[in-house]
Amino acid sequence: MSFKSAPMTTIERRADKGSLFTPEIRAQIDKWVAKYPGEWRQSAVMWALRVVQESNRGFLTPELMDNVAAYLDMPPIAVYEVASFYSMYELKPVAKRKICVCTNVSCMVRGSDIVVGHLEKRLGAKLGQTTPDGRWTLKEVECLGACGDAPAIQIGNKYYENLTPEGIDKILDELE
Amino acid sequence: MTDETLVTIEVDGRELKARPGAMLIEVTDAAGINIPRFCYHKKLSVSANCRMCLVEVEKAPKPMPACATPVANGMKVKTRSPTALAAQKGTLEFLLINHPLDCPICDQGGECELQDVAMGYGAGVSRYIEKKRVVSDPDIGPLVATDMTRCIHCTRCVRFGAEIAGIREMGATGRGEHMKIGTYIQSSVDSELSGNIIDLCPVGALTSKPYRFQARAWELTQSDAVGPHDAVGSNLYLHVRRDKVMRVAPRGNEAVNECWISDRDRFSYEALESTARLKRPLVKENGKWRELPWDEALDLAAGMLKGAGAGLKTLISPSATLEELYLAQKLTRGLGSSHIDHRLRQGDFRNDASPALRWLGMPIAEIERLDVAVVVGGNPRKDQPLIGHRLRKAAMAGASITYINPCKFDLNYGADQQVESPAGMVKRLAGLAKAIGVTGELVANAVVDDQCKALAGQLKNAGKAAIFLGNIANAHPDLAVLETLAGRIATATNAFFGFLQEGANAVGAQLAGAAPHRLPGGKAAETQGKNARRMLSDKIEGALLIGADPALDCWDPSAVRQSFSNAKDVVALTAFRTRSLESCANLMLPIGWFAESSGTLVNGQGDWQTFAGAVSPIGEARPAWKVLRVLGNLTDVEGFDYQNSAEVLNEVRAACEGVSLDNAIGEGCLDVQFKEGPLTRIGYVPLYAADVAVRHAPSLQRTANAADSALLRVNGATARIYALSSGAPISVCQGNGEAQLMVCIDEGIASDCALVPAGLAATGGLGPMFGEITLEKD
Amino acid sequence: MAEIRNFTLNFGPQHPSAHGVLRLVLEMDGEQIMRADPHVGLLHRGTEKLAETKPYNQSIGYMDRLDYVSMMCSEHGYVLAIEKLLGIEAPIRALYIRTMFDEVTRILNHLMWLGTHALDIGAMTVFLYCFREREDLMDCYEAVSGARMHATYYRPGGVYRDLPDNMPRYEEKASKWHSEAEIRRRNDARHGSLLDFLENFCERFDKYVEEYETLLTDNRIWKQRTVGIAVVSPYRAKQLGFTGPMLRGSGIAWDLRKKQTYAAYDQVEFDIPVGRNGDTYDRYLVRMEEMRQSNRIVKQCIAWLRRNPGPVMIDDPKVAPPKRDQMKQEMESLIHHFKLFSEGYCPPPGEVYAAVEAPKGEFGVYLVSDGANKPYRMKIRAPGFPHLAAMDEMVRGHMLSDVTAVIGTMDIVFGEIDR
Amino acid sequence: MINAVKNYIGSLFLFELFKGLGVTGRYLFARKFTVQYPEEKAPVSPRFRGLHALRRYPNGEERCISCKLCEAVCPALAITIEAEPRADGSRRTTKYEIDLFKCIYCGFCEESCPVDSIVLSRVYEYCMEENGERLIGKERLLELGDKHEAQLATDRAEQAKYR
Repeated sequence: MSFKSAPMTTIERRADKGSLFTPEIRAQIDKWVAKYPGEWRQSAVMWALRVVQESNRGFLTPELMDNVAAYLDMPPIAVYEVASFYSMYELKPVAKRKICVCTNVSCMVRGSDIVVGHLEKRLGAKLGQTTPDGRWTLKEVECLGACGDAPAIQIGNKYYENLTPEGIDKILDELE
Repeated sequence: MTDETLVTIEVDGRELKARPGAMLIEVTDAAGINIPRFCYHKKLSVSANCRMCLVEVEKAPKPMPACATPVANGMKVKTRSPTALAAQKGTLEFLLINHPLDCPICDQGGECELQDVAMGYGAGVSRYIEKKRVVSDPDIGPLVATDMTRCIHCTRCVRFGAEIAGIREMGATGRGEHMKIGTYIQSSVDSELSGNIIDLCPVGALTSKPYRFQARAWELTQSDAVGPHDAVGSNLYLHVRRDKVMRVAPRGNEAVNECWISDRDRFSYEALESTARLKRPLVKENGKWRELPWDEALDLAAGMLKGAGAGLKTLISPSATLEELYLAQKLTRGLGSSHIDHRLRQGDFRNDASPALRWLGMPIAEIERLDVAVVVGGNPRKDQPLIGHRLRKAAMAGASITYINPCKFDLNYGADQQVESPAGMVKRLAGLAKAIGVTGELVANAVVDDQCKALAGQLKNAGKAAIFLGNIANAHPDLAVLETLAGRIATATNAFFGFLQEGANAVGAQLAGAAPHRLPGGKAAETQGKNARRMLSDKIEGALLIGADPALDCWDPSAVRQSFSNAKDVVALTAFRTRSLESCANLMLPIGWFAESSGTLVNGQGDWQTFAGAVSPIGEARPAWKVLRVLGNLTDVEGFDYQNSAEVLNEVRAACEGVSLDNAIGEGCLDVQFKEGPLTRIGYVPLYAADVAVRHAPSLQRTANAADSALLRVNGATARIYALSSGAPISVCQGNGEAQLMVCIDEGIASDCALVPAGLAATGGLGPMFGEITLEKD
Repeated sequence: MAEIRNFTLNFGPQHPSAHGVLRLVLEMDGEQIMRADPHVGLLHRGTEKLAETKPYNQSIGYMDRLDYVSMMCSEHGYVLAIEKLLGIEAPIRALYIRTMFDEVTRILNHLMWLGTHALDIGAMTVFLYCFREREDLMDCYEAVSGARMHATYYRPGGVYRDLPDNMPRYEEKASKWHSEAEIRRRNDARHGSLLDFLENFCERFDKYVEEYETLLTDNRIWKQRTVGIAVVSPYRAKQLGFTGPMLRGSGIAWDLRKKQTYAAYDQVEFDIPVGRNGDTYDRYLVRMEEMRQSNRIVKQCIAWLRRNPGPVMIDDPKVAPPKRDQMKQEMESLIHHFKLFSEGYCPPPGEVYAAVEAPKGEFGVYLVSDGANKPYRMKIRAPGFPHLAAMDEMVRGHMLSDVTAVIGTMDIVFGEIDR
Repeated sequence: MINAVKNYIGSLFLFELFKGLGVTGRYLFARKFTVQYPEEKAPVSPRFRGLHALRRYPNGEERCISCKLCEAVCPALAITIEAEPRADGSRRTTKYEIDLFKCIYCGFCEESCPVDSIVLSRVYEYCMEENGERLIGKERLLELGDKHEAQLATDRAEQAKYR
C-alpha cells in the first residue's frame, strides 16, 4: 500500500459534487481529470486549483480548497499541501501584478538581495506585501529555473533575467 | 519461502539472506545491524525523506537510503564506511540546523531518537551560527501536545494518519524552510488511535498532553499490563514513577495489537488518580455516607451477604479480572445463590441453553487476511479500535466489508453499510440466510433482495470470510435470533463466526463461571440462576456489585433504579464513587483498578494474559480479589484460603482444562420478540463511555469524540415527522425516565429510529437500550 | 589445677588507634600476642555494587571516599580504567596535572600516616606539624576542585577544570587575635596562581621533612618501638601481596610509576627508596624519603605546567561534555551535554584492569563493560586489604602495645578495605 | 665495633633527644599559624562546593526549568523534582527538594544545569537542629540563592573561563 494511493476517508456525506463551483469551472476541471486514469482523479489538483484561483481574483481560500478536495475525492489537507507548496498559488488577496523574486542559491550568489532591496525601496512594500496603492505584490519564490541568467524575477508569465537596479527600474517603468 | 528464491547480500562483511524486493533496512534490522533512521517505520510506507539511513552501496555513485533501496543479489553494503558515516553526519547536521535548543524543556529529552542519533552519528560541535526558524504550534486536541519548531519533517505522523488511522488530518504544508507539519486550518486530530503519533514522533514535536512535563524517561520503571477496556487485550507497558502510573505505552505483540494501542488504553490511566476514586470504605446510614474502618466494613459486608443468602444477586463488570470473576461466582454460589452475571448490557438471554462459549471465532491477526467480513450490529472502529484497524487492513487489501447496523458509522475505509431498523436487522439477516440456503421457520418467510443475494454470493465465494456480532447486536432485544441466524449462515458458508464482546474479559467471565448458566470451565450449571436482565426486573434485597456502575453499565437503567429502590443489603466493590452506586448501594468497599491489582484478562481470541500489580491501590483500597477472599472467609464459604492471585488463577486453569472456546449456538432461538413502536431507540455506547474508568479519565472526556456523544440523532425524514431541527434541545422519554438531549440530523440513521447513546450521565435515566421512546419539545 | 587458657582481647572497633573501625580479636598469652584476627566490613558501603547502578562518571565521587586520605589517587585509578576501556588518552597537560596532584596526594597521605603513626607510638608533636602542612595542600585541593577532600576532579579524558590563576586570600582585616599586618603576611604566598602557592610550599617542605626526621629518626624511643617490629622478608612480602611502601620496605624496588608508567611519570625524575630489613622502622624511612621524592616530582610538574598551557580535557564530545557557552548556543553541544549528564557514554564491551601507585600501594580498578552506560561489574583492588590480611603474621609474638605500631606501619584506612 | 662503642657513648648524652627538643623549642617562640575560627576565617575558593542554592534571572524569574538533569546526574539520589506546566505553559518545578544528608557535594548538579540554576555556594556553616531539616525545598533554596546572589554571580563569572 503506497501512501499516495491509499484510499481516504469515505466522503459519502459530503456535499453533492454538482453543487460545487460553476458549471464552467467544473467543465474545465473535468477536462483535466479526464487526462488521468480514473483512480488518479487527484492528479488534476494543480490545474483545478489554478482554475479556481483565476475565478477568485487570483487567490485561494480554505473554503475553495475544501471544495476542490471534495470535487476530486481528496482529503482537504492534501489540497492545502499542494496549494501552500507551489508559489503560483496565492492564499491571501494579491494585487493584479505580482513580482516573484527568486532568492534561491544561484540568484542569491548573483545578488538577489540587491534586487530585493531595490524592489522594496522602489515599491514601498516588503517581501510578501502588497504596495499601498494595491498595484503590485512582491513575493519571494523558490528557484525559477533561471539560474543561468541569475538573478531573475518573474512578472506575470514573463521572466526578467540578469537584473540590475537600473534594469529593474526600466522594466517597471515600462509596465507602469 | 525456499532458500533458492532468497537473494544474498553482504552488509559490513556479513552475508545476509533476504526476500527479493525487501528494502535494505528491513534486512539489516532483522540481522541486528543498526542503521540510523527517522522517517522509516516498519508499519508505515517508505517515504525516504529524512535521508538519515544513507549507506554506501558498492558500485552506486552516491550513498543510498537504506529504507528505499531494494536488495539485489550480490549487493555489497557498508553501513559504517567513511562515506556512509560522512553522509549520515552531514544529514544530521542539516536536521539540527533548525532544531531548537529545547532539550532541557522537552518531554522527549532522554528518549529522543534525534538525541540518540546525534550522539551516535553526529558531529560534536555545531558550525551553524545563523538564526533558527520558529513554527507556531497548532492545538490538535486534549491528547497530543505540539511543539512544531522541533519537527524534523519525517512525516511519520502524516503517514500514520493516512495509512493507519485512516483520516488524513495532518499534512506538510509550505515549502523549503517554510514547510511545516500541521493541520493547516485549526482542527483537532480525532482518531481513536491518535495517541500513537506520540510514539511515532522521533522528536519532541508531538508529545502526550496529559503527561506533559510530568516525568523523564529515566525516572520511569516499566511493567507489563493488558488493556482493560476491550476484547483486544492490547499489550501495554505501564511507566511508573514513585508508585504512580505516569503514562501507558504499547508493548508490541503482532498477534494482538501490533505496535499500536487505542487512545482509550493509552489515556485511561488518568482515572487512577481521579477525584471520584473511592479511597475508604463507606456505609450508608440514614441516607448519609460515613467512612468506616476496613475491619468493620468487612464484618458488615459479610453480614449483608449472609443475610441475602440464596437471594443474593451478583452483578460484575465484564472487564473484571478472571480472578475476581471466579471468586465472585464462588462466593455467590457458596452462599447458596446462583444469581450472578457479567452480561450487563446484553439484551436477550434466550440462547443461554446453548453450549456456546462465545469468543472472537478466529485469531485477531487473521482478520486482516479476510476476503469478506460481515459485521452485524457493531462498530468495531470505536468499540474495539484495534479490531477495527485489522478490518481496515483487510479492506485496504481488497476485502469487502459489510455492516448491518441500525445506523451508519463514520468509517475510515470503504464498506457497504446496510442500515436497517432493529427489527429490520433481523429480517435482513434472515433474508441473507435464505439467500444462502439456510432453512428454518423464520428464514422461510424472509424477503431476499438484491443486496442479500450479492452478500450471499460474496460469502459463498470468499476464500476467507467471517461474520461478527458486535456491541449493538449484543444489546439487541433479539440477540438470540441474530446469533442463531448468523451462526447458521457462517456454518453454511464455511465462514468464521465471532463475537466482538463488550468488556475486556467477557471470554474470561464465561470460563470463570460468572454467569447464571455457567460453572467454572464453562460447564452448564445445574441450577440456573437469574440473568442480569431478570435480576433487575424484580425487587432486589441483597446484592453484590463488583466494578460496575449499575445505571450506566446496565442495559436498562430505569430497571436498575426500580429494583434497587428498597434494597438494604447491597455491597458494592468499586474503584469509583459514582452517583448511581450511591443510590443503589448500602456499603461501598474501595478496590484497586487496572494497574493496582494483579490479575488475568482473557481477550477475544482466548489469550490468557496475566499481569502483576504495578502500583499500590489508592488510599485504603485493596485489590478486589483480596476483598473477595476475605469476604469468603468471613461468610464461612469453603475454599477461600488463597495466598496470592496465582493460586486463584491455577484453580480456574484447572477447571478449564481441556475446555475450548466454541461459538456453535446449536439449536438456537428463532422467535422474534422485539416489536418496534413509532419511534425506536437505538442505544449505542459511545467510545469514551464504555466503562466506569473511561468515564473518569479527564483527558479522554475532553476529546471531540466524547463531546459530541450526548446527542439524539435522527434522519431527515424522521426529523420532519417530529418537526425536529438540528441543534434544538429535546426531551426524550422512555418508560418513566426522561433525558434532555440536543437534536442532530444524521442521514445515516434508520427511519423511525433515534440513536440515543447509553452509558452517559445524560441518558442514565432512560430505559432499555432498545425500546420505544417519545419526544417532547420544551 | 585450673586450666590455663589464652586470654581473648577485643581491640576496637572504637579504639583511637584502630584507624577507623578495625576490630581485632587478639588471643593473648600474657602480654604476648598468640593470634590476631582482624574483622572487616564495618565501613562497607557497597561501592563496587553501587557503581554497577550508575553511569560511569557518577562513581568518581565515590572513589574519593574509598581511601579518604589519598582521594585523587583513587580517582586516578578509576578514570584510568575507564580511559583504557574507551581507548582514549587525556591531553598532556591533564597528565601533568594528574601527576602533580597524585604526588600532592601522596604527601597528604604520608603526612597523615606520619602524624597518626607517631601519635599512636607516643610522639604528639609530629602530629601537629603534619597537620599544619596538610592545611596548605588541602587549600590546593580546594582551589582546584572546590572541595578540600572529596575532590571529584579527575574525569575520563582529563580533569574537570584547569588550574586556577588565583589563590583565594585571607580577608585582610584585623581581628582581635591578629593585626592586619599579620594577616597580610598570611597572604604572602597567595598573591600568585595555584602553581605559585604550591611552589612556595615545595620550597619549604624539604625543611619540614628534615624537622620530622630530627624528631623521630634517631629518637631512641621511636627506634625502640619500631626497629625489628613486624619484620617481613622480601619473599613473604611478595607472597602476601604487599605493594607500595610495605613491599619497598622489605627491599623490593617495585613501583608502578616506574614499572608500568602512567600519566606523566615517565617525563619526571624521581627515585624509588627501598628498605633493607623489612621492619617498621625501614618502612618509616621509605615513606619519609617518598615525601621528598614526591616533592621533587611536584616541583618538576610545576615547572612544566607553567611553560605549557593547553587543554586539560580530551577533545571528544562523545565523552567530554562541551564547554558551557557552547552548550548554551549550539544544538549539537546541548544534545551531547544532555545525553552525557543523563545517560553518560557507553564504552565498548570488554574488560580492563588499570592500576596506579597509590600512597598505600597498588590501587587497581577492574572494570567489565557489557556495552551499557554502566559498568557490568567493578572490582577494586585496594592496597590496604592484603596488608591487613597479614596482620596475624606481623604481630604474632609481639607485645600488645606493638599492635598499634603495626597498624600504623600498615597505613590502614578502612574506606578502601571495607569499600 | 668502634662505631658501636661510639653510638653507645653517644646515647648516654641523649643527644638526639635534645636535637628534637630544639625543634619544638624553636616553634615555642615562632609566630603562631593558628587561624582563630570563628572570628577569623580561612579563605574560600570560588570553586568551593558548599550549601546548595537556586538562582534567579535578574528579572526575578526563577532559572530552573525542571529539566531534571541534576536529578539524573546526582550519584547519591539526593534531588527530588516534580514538575508540571505553569499557568503560562512554561515548564516549572512544583517541588525541588535536596536531601542534605544524602548529598555528597560532588558538584555534578551544578555542572549539569543548562541554565546555571542549581549552584553550590560558598556557604559551609550550616547545621540542622530539627528532624526533617535536612530536606531543603524549593523556597528555601531560592531564598539562599537570593541571599548570596552577588557572591554567586561573581564566582560564576570568574570561573566562566575554566568551564
